[in-house]
Amino acid sequence: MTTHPDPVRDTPEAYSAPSQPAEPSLPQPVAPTAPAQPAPAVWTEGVDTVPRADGTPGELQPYTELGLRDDEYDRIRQILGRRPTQSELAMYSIMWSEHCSYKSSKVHLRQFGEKAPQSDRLLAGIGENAGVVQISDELAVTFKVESHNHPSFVEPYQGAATGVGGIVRDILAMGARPVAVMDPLRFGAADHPDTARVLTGVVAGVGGYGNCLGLPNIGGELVFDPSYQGNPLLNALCLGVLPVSRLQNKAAVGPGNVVVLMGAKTGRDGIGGVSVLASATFDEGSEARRPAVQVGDPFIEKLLIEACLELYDAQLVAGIQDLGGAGLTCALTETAAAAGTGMRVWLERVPLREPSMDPHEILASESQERMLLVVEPDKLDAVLKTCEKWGVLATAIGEVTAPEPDGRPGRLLITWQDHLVVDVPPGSLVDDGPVYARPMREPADLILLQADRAETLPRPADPEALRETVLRMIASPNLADKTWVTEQYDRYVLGNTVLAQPEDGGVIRIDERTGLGVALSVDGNGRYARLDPYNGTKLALAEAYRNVAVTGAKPIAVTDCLNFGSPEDPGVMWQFAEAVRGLADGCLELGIPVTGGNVSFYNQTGAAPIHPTPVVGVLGVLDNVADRVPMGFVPRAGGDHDQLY
Amino acid sequence: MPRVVVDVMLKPEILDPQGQAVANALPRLGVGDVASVRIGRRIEIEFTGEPDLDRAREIADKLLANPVIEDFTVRLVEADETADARS
Amino acid sequence: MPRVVVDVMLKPEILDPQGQAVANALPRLGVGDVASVRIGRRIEIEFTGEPDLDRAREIADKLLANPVIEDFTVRLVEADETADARS
Amino acid sequence: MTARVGVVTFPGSLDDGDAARAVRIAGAEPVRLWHGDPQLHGVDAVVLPGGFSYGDYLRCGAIARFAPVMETIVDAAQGGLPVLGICNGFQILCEAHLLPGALTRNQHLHFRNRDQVLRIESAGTAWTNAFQPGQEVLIPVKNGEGCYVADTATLDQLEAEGRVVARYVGGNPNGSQRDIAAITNAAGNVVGIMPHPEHAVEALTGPSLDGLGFFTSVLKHLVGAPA
Ligand SMILES: Nc1ncnc2c1ncn2[C@@H]1O[C@H](COP(=O)(O)OP(=O)(O)O)[C@@H](O)[C@H]1O
Repeated sequence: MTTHPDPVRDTPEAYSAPSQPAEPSLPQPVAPTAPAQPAPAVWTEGVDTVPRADGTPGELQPYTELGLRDDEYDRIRQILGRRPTQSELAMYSIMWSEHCSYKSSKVHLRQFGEKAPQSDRLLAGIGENAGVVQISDELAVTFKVESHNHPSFVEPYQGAATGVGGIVRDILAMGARPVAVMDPLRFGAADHPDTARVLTGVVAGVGGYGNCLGLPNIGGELVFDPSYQGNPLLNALCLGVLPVSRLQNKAAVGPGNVVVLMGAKTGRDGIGGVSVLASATFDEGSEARRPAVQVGDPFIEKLLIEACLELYDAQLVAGIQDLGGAGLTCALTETAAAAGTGMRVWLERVPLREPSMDPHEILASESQERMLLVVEPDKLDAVLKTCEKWGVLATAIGEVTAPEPDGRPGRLLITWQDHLVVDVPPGSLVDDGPVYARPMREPADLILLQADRAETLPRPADPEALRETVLRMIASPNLADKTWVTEQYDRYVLGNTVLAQPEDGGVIRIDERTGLGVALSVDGNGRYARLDPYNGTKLALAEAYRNVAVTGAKPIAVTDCLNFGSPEDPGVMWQFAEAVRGLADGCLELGIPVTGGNVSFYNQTGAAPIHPTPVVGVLGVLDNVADRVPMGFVPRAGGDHDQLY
Repeated sequence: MPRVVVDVMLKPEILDPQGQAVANALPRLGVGDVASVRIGRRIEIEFTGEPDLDRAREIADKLLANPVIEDFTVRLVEADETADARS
Repeated sequence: MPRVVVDVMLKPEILDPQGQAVANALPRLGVGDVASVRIGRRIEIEFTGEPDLDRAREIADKLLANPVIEDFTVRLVEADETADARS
Repeated sequence: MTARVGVVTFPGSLDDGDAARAVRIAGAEPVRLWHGDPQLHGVDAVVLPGGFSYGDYLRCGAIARFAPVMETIVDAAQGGLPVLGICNGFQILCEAHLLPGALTRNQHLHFRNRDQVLRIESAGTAWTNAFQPGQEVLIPVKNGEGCYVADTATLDQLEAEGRVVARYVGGNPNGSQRDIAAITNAAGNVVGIMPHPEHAVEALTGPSLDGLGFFTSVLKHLVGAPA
């Protein structure tokens, strides 16, 4: 469906690695306090419309500040045959950001598909909101791990909370009821003052949101390492369950169908967040970016879940997509592009929290707890009624339109109070973003690091030294009891948690009748990956696989969250490429597919990247959870214990 | 003894789920004429000696308010406003 | 437009762990002259028409405060005190 | 006739399904009640489940108290209908003044989930008659605002009238006054409990089966009660 030549640059020399936009020279369009104005003053007089863009081809646009390169901007002009409007520019900058377009990672991630073993269980795979795996004739599960690293550093509680909220909506969008969460975490040194701020905030946020949604937390990781000091990692995994027949699709099918926005009102949350927070490194400028933080409302999300599930069961939904990092922009373009249809949207119909918002702000807003539905016109009333029952706002904001007569995909037309502000081919934002084969080079210090082998470390030679070593290990925060964290999470809610902390893998009962259930584990080892990203990633996979297998489950699917530094650093890019290769090879060897995941780049402080941290989640099936194998030996009543010597 | 009161409110553009939930509940109490409800924190600080506004401002900035999402005001209040005048 | 502000504080005899936690953290910030910290809620109500103190008192009594553990005060505040005067 | 036990779902209720399951395992028929429907549909008893009704914003249970179903429940409870409030349900019962006192923020300020030993202090209520007085049971706690407070006179009265139903043993998880985990009204038909008996009804998913006693108690109570 690509309507434009693939802009992949094969030769590294073909481009100079772009530097991330330095400190913007123009006022940054990210602070809600100073409403976003990524435009010269003339625009403030009114809305920048398509006709106006046609008539003012030479107008200066702040695309650099929005993270777009010269050639990317040129491509937008070429696609549109004119300069983009302010709204269109915002949309392209978001959709073509690293976070949304996977422009640096795409060429590598292809291996997951190419090397994936055949699986007839896979109902939805990479490219969907989350992979869906069939586990019985009637039932399927879906799971995915995602990052919310940068927001969790800026505002730990809300960053973590909305991280959980976001992954839960991905799972919900597949037609599943979310049934469990996990949270792999990385922090700086345990005794660093800022760790006290970030750790407590993140844990409270994960708990605050997950507990309030009623999702048991069945595992995670807690690792301290100075490499994460200025860039902690909050990865969140969600597991969902669905009847196979309830699988949902994001495609905005059926011209004439109604486009419904459901959930919270739209405010100035996180405007610019996606292009700035998720893709930029932290430096002195991060202070100014702070207001881009979103605030979550788990209560609304809980209602959203119940309302959506009721809509699915009543077969009222033709297509559905969650609103995530890129808000309406992403949801509108992805749903239309997936169906090849067009869309007509009346933007002033979007319920606003702040009436003064401009069209491009509405399109870029990252307000949480929203979903986009595509609904057949005669089902609209029933949809609105269900939403009302659950106290969830739902508003018809647009209509699906037909593809072009010649069979080409339709266009996305957005008006704002009768002014045409967007007229784009939706696929150009979703599928035709830039793709880079970035230069890669093994980090220069790797040889030295690898030469410094464990064998050269002094070994405890006498009981005293041994004692010393044991004490040091026991005192390590990375080996210490995790109860302080896990006690803040509800593990019992929903009544199906068979294994959770401190077990190696979590086990959830899926079907009360048959005992069918799944086991899950997430693991990663940044230090190992730093020394050898290829094998370090395989190790993470192997650990998660083992942790699932020892519960008695058969591992069947993989999800991953790849946390790395800047892709513009050839050393980081090499680590990334090696990690992907390792995971793809490992999955091939073990015979299980990667079903989905997430890439998080720009995890670094200044020029110093975090340890490459691929986090791997493995899911396994237990035909009967009663047969699960717990970590400890369970004493039998009557004292007739099995003994092991 | 006068005290220092620090009022911490979410910045106007930040979502206030608490206030929202209360506003939504009001019609059930038969209240229909409320346009908006915002909920924040009120912190009363008593000093051992003279109340110290600057000190209070510093505490508010560092500890009581989260500058990422909240604004605050600091003011002196006579003891009776805070304690006795409650209905 | 003036708003109604409802201040809700725990009754003096009820333990306030949050205030306690803040008070305990102060010495670490180098603040030694604070005798006590109490943390309550500040609720700003905007009416569609004229601000209605009686109505606000009723809402406070029924919903905003729990009389078992909390006291409240209700007062009118000019818009600029609540919004702009924040430091 | 199997007893019919209503389980209320408020927006934000989370443990409603678990409470219904516990009712079923105990041998009764769970009947789901909706917050917006004032009818009780002829149920013999009601469980107000755990969760975050209305997001638990403002104060836990403060908004749920005004749900249409609560008005009916308050009347019925005053007329003797057995009502069990678990966690958020306990908070709602206090806010609705069916039980004295209030539940406040945990003293340590964290949400805490752990398996907790309780001592049943009163086996005379509609929800605890299957236990022996003094019996210790293991049941999960999980709450952020589970610290029970009341003025001294109320606490003394609760003690004197035997209305402290359960106490925390081996560590108080939230700072509750006098280690109180559960209380009852004067008639013994309304019980509020902070820990979650509905999470201790299956060997596979709970730390014990001790929670079942609360649900079998009400069945015993209903059989014994005059029709
Ligand atoms: N952030 C977290 N959230 C939830 N559970 C966690 C978290 N961190 C650790 N855990 C859980 O605590 C237990 C112990 O963790 P850990 O010591 O890392 O296990 P192991 O060393 O066996 O891999 C495991 O069950 C793990 O899932």
